[in-house]
Amino acid sequence: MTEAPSVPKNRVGLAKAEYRGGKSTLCPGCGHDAITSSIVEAAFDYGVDPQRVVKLSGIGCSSKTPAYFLGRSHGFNAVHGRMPSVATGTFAANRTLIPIGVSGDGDTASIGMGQFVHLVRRNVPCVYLIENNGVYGLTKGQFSATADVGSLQKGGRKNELPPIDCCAIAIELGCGFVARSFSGDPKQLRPILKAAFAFPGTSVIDIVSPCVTFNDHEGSTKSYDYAKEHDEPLHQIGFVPFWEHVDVEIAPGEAKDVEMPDGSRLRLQKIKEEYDPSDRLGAMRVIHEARAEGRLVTGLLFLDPKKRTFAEDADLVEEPLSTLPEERVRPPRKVLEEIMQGFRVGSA
Amino acid sequence: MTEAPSVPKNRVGLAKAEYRGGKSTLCPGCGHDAITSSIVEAAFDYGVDPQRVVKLSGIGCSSKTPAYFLGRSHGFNAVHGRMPSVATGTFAANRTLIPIGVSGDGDTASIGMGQFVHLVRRNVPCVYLIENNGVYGLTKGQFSATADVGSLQKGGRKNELPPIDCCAIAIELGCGFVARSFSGDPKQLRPILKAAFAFPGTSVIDIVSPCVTFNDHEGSTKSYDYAKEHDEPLHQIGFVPFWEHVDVEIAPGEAKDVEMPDGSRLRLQKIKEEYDPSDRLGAMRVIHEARAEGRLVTGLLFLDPKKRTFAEDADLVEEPLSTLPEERVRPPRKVLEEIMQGFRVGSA
Amino acid sequence: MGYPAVLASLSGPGSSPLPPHVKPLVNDFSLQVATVNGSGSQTANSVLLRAIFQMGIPVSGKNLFPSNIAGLPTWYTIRLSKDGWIARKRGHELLVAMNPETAADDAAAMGPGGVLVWNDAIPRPSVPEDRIVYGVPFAKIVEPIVPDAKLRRLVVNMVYVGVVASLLSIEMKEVEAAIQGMLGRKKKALEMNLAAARAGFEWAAANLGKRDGLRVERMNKTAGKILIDGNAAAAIGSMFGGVTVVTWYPITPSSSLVESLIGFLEKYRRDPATGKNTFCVVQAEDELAAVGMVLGAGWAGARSLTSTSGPGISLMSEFAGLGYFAELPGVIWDIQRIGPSTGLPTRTSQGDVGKLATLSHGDTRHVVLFPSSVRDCFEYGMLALDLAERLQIPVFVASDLDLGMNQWMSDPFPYPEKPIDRGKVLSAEQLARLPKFERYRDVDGDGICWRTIPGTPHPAAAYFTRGSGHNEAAQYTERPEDYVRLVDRLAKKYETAKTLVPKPDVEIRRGSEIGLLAYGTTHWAIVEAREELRREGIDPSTFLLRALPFTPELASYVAAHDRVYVVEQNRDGQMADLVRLEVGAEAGKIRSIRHYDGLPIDARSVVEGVLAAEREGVAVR
Amino acid sequence: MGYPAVLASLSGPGSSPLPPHVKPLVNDFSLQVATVNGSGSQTANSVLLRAIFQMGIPVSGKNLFPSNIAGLPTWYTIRLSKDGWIARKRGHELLVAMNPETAADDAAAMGPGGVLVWNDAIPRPSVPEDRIVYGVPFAKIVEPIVPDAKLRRLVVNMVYVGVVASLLSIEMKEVEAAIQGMLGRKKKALEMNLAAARAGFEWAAANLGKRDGLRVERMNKTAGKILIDGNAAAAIGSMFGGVTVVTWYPITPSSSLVESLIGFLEKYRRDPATGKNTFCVVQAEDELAAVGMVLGAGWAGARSLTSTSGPGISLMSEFAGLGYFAELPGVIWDIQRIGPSTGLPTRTSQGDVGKLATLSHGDTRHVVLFPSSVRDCFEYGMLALDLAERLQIPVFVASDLDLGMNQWMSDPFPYPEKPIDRGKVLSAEQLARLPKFERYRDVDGDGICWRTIPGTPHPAAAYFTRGSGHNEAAQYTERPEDYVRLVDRLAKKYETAKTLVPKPDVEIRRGSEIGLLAYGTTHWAIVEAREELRREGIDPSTFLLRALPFTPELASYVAAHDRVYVVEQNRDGQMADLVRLEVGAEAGKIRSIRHYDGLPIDARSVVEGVLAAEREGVAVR
Ligand SMILES: Cc1ncc(C[n+]2csc(CCOP(=O)(O)OP(=O)(O)O)c2C)c(N)n1
Ligand SMILES: Cc1ncc(C[n+]2csc(CCOP(=O)(O)OP(=O)(O)O)c2C)c(N)n1
Ligand code: SF4
Ligand code: SF4
Ligand SMILES: [Mg+2]
Ligand SMILES: [Mg+2]
Repeated sequence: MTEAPSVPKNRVGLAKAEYRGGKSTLCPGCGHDAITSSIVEAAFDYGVDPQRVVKLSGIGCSSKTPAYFLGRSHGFNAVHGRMPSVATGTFAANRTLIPIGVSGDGDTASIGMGQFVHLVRRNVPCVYLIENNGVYGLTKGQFSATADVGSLQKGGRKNELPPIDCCAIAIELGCGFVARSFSGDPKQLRPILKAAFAFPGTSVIDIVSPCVTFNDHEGSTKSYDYAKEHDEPLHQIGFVPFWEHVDVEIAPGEAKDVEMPDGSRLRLQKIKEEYDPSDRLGAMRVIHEARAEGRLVTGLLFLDPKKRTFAEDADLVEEPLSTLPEERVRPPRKVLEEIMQGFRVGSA
Repeated sequence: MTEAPSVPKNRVGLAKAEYRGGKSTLCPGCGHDAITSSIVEAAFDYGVDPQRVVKLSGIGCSSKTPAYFLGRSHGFNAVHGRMPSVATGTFAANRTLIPIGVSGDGDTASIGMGQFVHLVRRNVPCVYLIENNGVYGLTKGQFSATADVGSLQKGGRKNELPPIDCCAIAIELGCGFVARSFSGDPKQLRPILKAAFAFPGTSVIDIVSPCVTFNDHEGSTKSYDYAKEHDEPLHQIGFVPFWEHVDVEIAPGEAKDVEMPDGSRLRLQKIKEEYDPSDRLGAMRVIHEARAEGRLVTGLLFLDPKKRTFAEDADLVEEPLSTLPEERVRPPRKVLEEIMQGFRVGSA
Repeated sequence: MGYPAVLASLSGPGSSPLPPHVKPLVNDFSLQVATVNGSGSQTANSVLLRAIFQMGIPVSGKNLFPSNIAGLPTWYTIRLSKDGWIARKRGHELLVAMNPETAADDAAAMGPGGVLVWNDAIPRPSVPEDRIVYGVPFAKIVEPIVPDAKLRRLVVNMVYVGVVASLLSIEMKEVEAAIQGMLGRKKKALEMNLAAARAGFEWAAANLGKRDGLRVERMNKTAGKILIDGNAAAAIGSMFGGVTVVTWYPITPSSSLVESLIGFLEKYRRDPATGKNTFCVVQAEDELAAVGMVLGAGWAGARSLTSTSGPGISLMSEFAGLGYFAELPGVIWDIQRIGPSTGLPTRTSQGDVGKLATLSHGDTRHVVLFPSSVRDCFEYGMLALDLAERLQIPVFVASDLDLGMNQWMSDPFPYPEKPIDRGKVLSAEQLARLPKFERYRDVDGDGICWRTIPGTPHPAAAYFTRGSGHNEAAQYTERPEDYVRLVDRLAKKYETAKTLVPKPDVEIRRGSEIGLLAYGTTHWAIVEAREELRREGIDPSTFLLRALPFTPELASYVAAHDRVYVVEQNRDGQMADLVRLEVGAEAGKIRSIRHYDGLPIDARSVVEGVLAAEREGVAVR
Repeated sequence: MGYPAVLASLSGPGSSPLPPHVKPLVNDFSLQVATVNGSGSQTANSVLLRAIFQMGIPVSGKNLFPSNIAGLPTWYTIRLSKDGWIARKRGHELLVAMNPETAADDAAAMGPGGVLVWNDAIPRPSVPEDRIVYGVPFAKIVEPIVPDAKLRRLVVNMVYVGVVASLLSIEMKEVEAAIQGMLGRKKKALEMNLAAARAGFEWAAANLGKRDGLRVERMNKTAGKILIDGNAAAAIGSMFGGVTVVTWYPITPSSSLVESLIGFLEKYRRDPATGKNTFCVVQAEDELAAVGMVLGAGWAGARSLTSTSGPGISLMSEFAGLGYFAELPGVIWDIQRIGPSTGLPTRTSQGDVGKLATLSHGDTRHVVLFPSSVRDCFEYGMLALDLAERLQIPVFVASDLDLGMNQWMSDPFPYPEKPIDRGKVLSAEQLARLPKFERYRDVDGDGICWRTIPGTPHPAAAYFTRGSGHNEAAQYTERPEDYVRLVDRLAKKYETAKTLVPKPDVEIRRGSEIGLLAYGTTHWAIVEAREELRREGIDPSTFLLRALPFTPELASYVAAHDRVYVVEQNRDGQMADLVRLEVGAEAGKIRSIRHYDGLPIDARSVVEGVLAAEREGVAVR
């Protein structure tokens, strides 16, 4: 196929179509599909190299979505709740890869809680998306562990258990990039995604993503209506990539620029009150208060761009381990002889 | 055996010896043994009925200890990291039981994180003890997920990963009783344990408990020396059981009484600053600051005595399900007929 | 209203004489409805199934659905069999084509004389001349009935019910009764659906000239019977088995077992005096937790169960070994789907049976029950709870998607005559009379020891349970001889289990060289295949295996035949292997017929398998 | 210093003539040291072992330790065998009794002529007259050497090394060389231990009148050889196999594999230019994560491995199925301990082999290697990584505690001659030349497809990996025929594996009716048993099985014998069952000899098992 000459290309020379994936088989209107679109847009805008992306997921409607974006990237639909370990292994094998992990609220907060916690603790570079609809979509609408107290199931049953807030958990664990957004607010979600691409550690993005089939009714706190009504953005977010010069002056107090390690900048424009995303406890307070009052606070909750990453902890060579040539991974003959000598005399 | 007539008995008519268990096979000096003693003392003082206690644990040196206390109670040494699910099932079977769960830092914060989180979320009544030595004792001293950044292993290796703070996680999850203590401070630990016996939901008690064999050296942050030097109690704790009248006046500002649901009172005496254990975010702040400064803050971190418990959520009958007679668990003939009729006409 | 009378008077589409290639088929064919997942065709299909069932004709309904919520193709097949065969039948004689994506393939699967009812809003699938094609303007028919376009999408399905009823002479009063039964409680939906069915019926009667040979005629073979799925049956059995603690983590095709159990428990197991629950259901965070809860509950005296499918079974492996070794009661239903891994989550299989037999590391042997019918599901719902407590072990029940989620005819389930069996539990009173209580002492010589339940008010009741080495007094030990004594006793207990598990159902044909052996849903294919084989001159015996461990009947059966065909639904012949091991030197007699494409096995596959092997065998011998 | 000269001149305790019940035994007996766990006897025992080894005598050392850190009994047994037998031998001829708790039992385990060296600080174990007893005042001997009482507790063990050396005529220069080898880098400890050994030697020479028949005499059977544990050997092999990603979760007896691997990697696999690691070790949060990381890494192109034991294997079940079905390379070492459940965590077993063969739900078949020697551990360390990539599957290596944690003699390992095999990986350049890349297309007809590694800089490189149904182009599918084609190809790949796994080591005795078959560490018991059986008039063939799937040699072997004894270390005869299934109609020939008390199997058990079965068999036939 020859392309129309007018198709715009991004900084790595690709057209937006090259960031698309297969046709979605989700329910029409599913929040997850909107997130898929935002990923396509953000990856195109940021100029992610799809050949370096790996798309990883667990099991669930949400976990199916990696098949629907970035068709030029390797994808891996693992087992339920265990994507974080696969992401860790993948990154260990090749530190030049850019893992995008897609998970659901069931996949992360129920079965996957242990692996999620430990991925965050290790700060494995990974854009970790939780497509949060408060239910298990694929198994037909049971409550997940992020369902709010008092939220009603489609059949009318009420959830009695408190929700697990993956953002709060991530912040508590020292995660360097924690955001919350809403699938229906691409204006907010896309810059957050671009910032996540620019972030070298684990970025956790919890995205309210309504399940139109099982959790979009009155009484649900994860419905489109509820999310729209209760959405309270912390700030307006703009993303200024490192290759674009911006000379616009910022009026003091109006906006704040945060520099990402790659030189890109996140511009946070105040909405009501000033919000400081570098204040861990402040973020916790905002989350707790919002939860108590039933507000959905969205935006960049916490950012520490300088966090030590997994690759540094592991003290890895720069090149991917996956393609090191034999002579770099098999020590020479004399090493074996030295080792054998140790076991001959008992000094090994 | 006839007992010496002078042996003191507690309110349920038992002598302290009846709260003891088998002989410990841990290393002499192990912190876990000191916790065992404190459990014996606290259970005796509080007058726990050993026939209603179930002792549950995972796998590890810590998880062995239920064999060393309360020999008159049923015990269950489960698989590694999965004690919380066993505790949940046990309590579901018999809500009149008093589960004491003993776990290690590896057992809870590494392999057990998922189940721990969900036990707390469900608020399953259970005294949950984490005997925290920062290492896997039983497998010979590897770092666990609670090891502090920069702490040194016996061989000299440095821990690079941030610790998981089980207390902070529990507080974030809405746990109603969260405390931290030190195995070497029975004066503090015992009243905390008694209060936990009086608490009707999940009580999480993280106890620094040095491993003399693998983690008691210089450079370790879980050694006796380190704990003693850095221990900062939030308050002096006294426990006044419900059956004891106390008329002592408290000078205002000096101490604070917190009433437990069973009528017992916890008396918290100020040490340096006033500490309010009902302030969730305040507790978080204290924990974060202490962690940043390398202080070991101990005491009752958070208490919400009125939290809804698992038994209420499950709307259980008062009696143990385990011993309901057949007529209460097998519906009568006419129920089956009614059900069959539904499937005959398709209305079921 | 007079309306039904009008309808009843219509005798279906005006019938013209049948062309030569069209054979008349009465009460002995399959019809398939091909729709799009999420289009709400489930109710319509059930109405069709029930209406035929209510006309006294043996039916079975099989739902073939994708692992998807909306948008992918789905099929529903109803088999009518005057002879009472209820296995899947390959192919179908009538197709209702609502899904453009699959219409061509689905139509191609019909032989000469096949009948295509085609939604004229989709491209007409091309079929050979000798198929009979009826185009139906579904959209036009439903429009006047349902003004709301959104609802129309759902109700349109009921139109094909009416069309098919008209074509096949299914009585409209039965269709209406079925709709009534299903939607009786939802007045608006009821009326709309009744209207849609009638509109379809009328339109067809008025516009389609009957040119095919398929017909439904009233019989008397379903009177008093019920139509039910295995998961609901298992739920009912479990409730009457006195289950008290239920844990689960949702997974297809097992979720509906617990979901219907919750429904029944909430209706029938609330304490009449207080309104409180005499049961506890916990939705666990995963299957590791679900099984941990079940075993914790069983240990503490509950009658406990969980239900899962393949991936969940793998996750339960570690706890399964603990349950075996520490002797903890609990029931685990495995509603099998096809693996490995996630596999095809909505397709049926018997691919876990070999794994369940010895699940977990180390030397383990488990008791596994194989329900083949909804009645079995009901019975084993009770029995599994009894066995778990009697034997003090985790008991597995290996059902499958076909049994669990499809509709099966059955006689109504009888009320249990035997009281609940709680096994060897010592009360405080009994303890008081005993000189000594040792948890793991085999006092009865059957490998099963007495236990106490936590909370028993006696100072000698306590003991310590562990997954590590322990002696009779439940104390920790690493002594080699203690270990051997313990695991040898567990082996003995497994022998005892042979006397407690359900016996096989054996039908011996005297003089036959050949025996068939099946378990679970495969049974229905072999009983039907037996009749077909008889026509081919082979008259095999049949053996319906009901449980592991094997009972002595197996060895006798194999001894009595020259060749035993183990028929099952997995690639590796997992049960054939277990049978081979059981019969030792006679293993050479065992042959394996395997069906593993995710569809329920059909009799034809068995017949072909046997015939091919027999031909080959004759050549070889 | 003159000191060694003095020592060398002492010829051991003044020897008196042997009483009649005392038989002289030279280089052919076992000695056991019974101490308390955590008392630091490990170094002393290793010194004894090495000193004898350095005198040219074939030895093997077996550590029997509790699942405890300090305080419970522990035993160390050294077998000297001039004939080179290295299996465990039942019983011991010399006992060093340091632990009062077990002294009586340990002493009772010795026959007439047995020698008891007894720490006179503990109660004297009573033994029959015909045992030889030497009391040793260890405390008194060590006191002047080590002023610090805390250290004394550790060093006292080296005193018994000296005493035993003196009694048995072990050369002090070899004892000293061994101490030097082990502690050479720790000057203070070295001196103290040397002094303690010498003090023990001198005291014994001066005070014990030699009255027993045990003696060590220099031979020439160990020159150039090494003494090493299997876990270290596996670690070395893995390093030379080019492992790049290692994950683990600590568990006895597997931890030392990864711990020694870390040591080697840090020493030899840091990039010379940058000092950075050409490997990545991750201590996972549990085994579910460990295996997930391994498979993720294998998928992304790493040579990856993890090491675990029973409970970890159970937890890896779900991922094992994913690895099989989605075709992900990765190596999983299972250092087996005895289960079920936690079992006896520090005792050996072969109780997982039957489970590994088909680990996970659904139809799965795995490749499993069975190392029997430290040399195998080294070789399979490399081979397993090659096979995993060549076959694109998880490869299991089933070692055990006995092999993994005990000291075994071996020739030094040869440097690998074959280059690393990365299997069928397409590079960007190759992709550019291909018309089309389809991940799951079997272009070569061997069931193995070509893969690409994430990060490959070519737009056609990407594909989608999933544990659900997929077609050749790696697209999602639920079509029955796609599924069947996929799993049939996987079965074909398993056939291909038969051509790649290591062949068995077979020794046929012409004309013998009997064959022995073993795998892993059991091999050493059967080769020794063969000699004993020969003395009983039975001359069996032997078959050392090396891997699953079975290769054709197995069927030939069974065909060539009337009775094949599968000898193994588990209760249920797990391998015997696998063999039975493999040989089909000949299953009746298979007999099972099982040893499952947690101690390594000994030749005597095999001999007794065979003799008993043969006697019985004769009666039965
Ligand atoms: C081990 C295991 N248990 C259960 C399942 C069944 N299952 C598939 S998806 C899913 C939940 C998905 O929920 P979530 O992660 O919230 O995704 P959503 O479908 O809501 O996007 C479950 C329980 C499974 N595939 N594997
Ligand atoms: C599934 C599984 N993996 C690993 C082990 C090995 N193991 C036994 S105890 C233990 C760690 C114990 O650490 P912790 O909980 O901190 O207890 P401690 O011994 O320090 O008191 C491990 C990894 C096991 N028993 N089961
Ligand atoms: S079921 Fe819910 S989550 Fe799943 S695709 Fe449909 S709308 Fe989305
Ligand atoms: S190893 Fe450590 S944790 Fe274990 S018993 Fe010894 S001191 Fe305690
Ligand atoms: Mg969800
Ligand atoms: Mg620990």
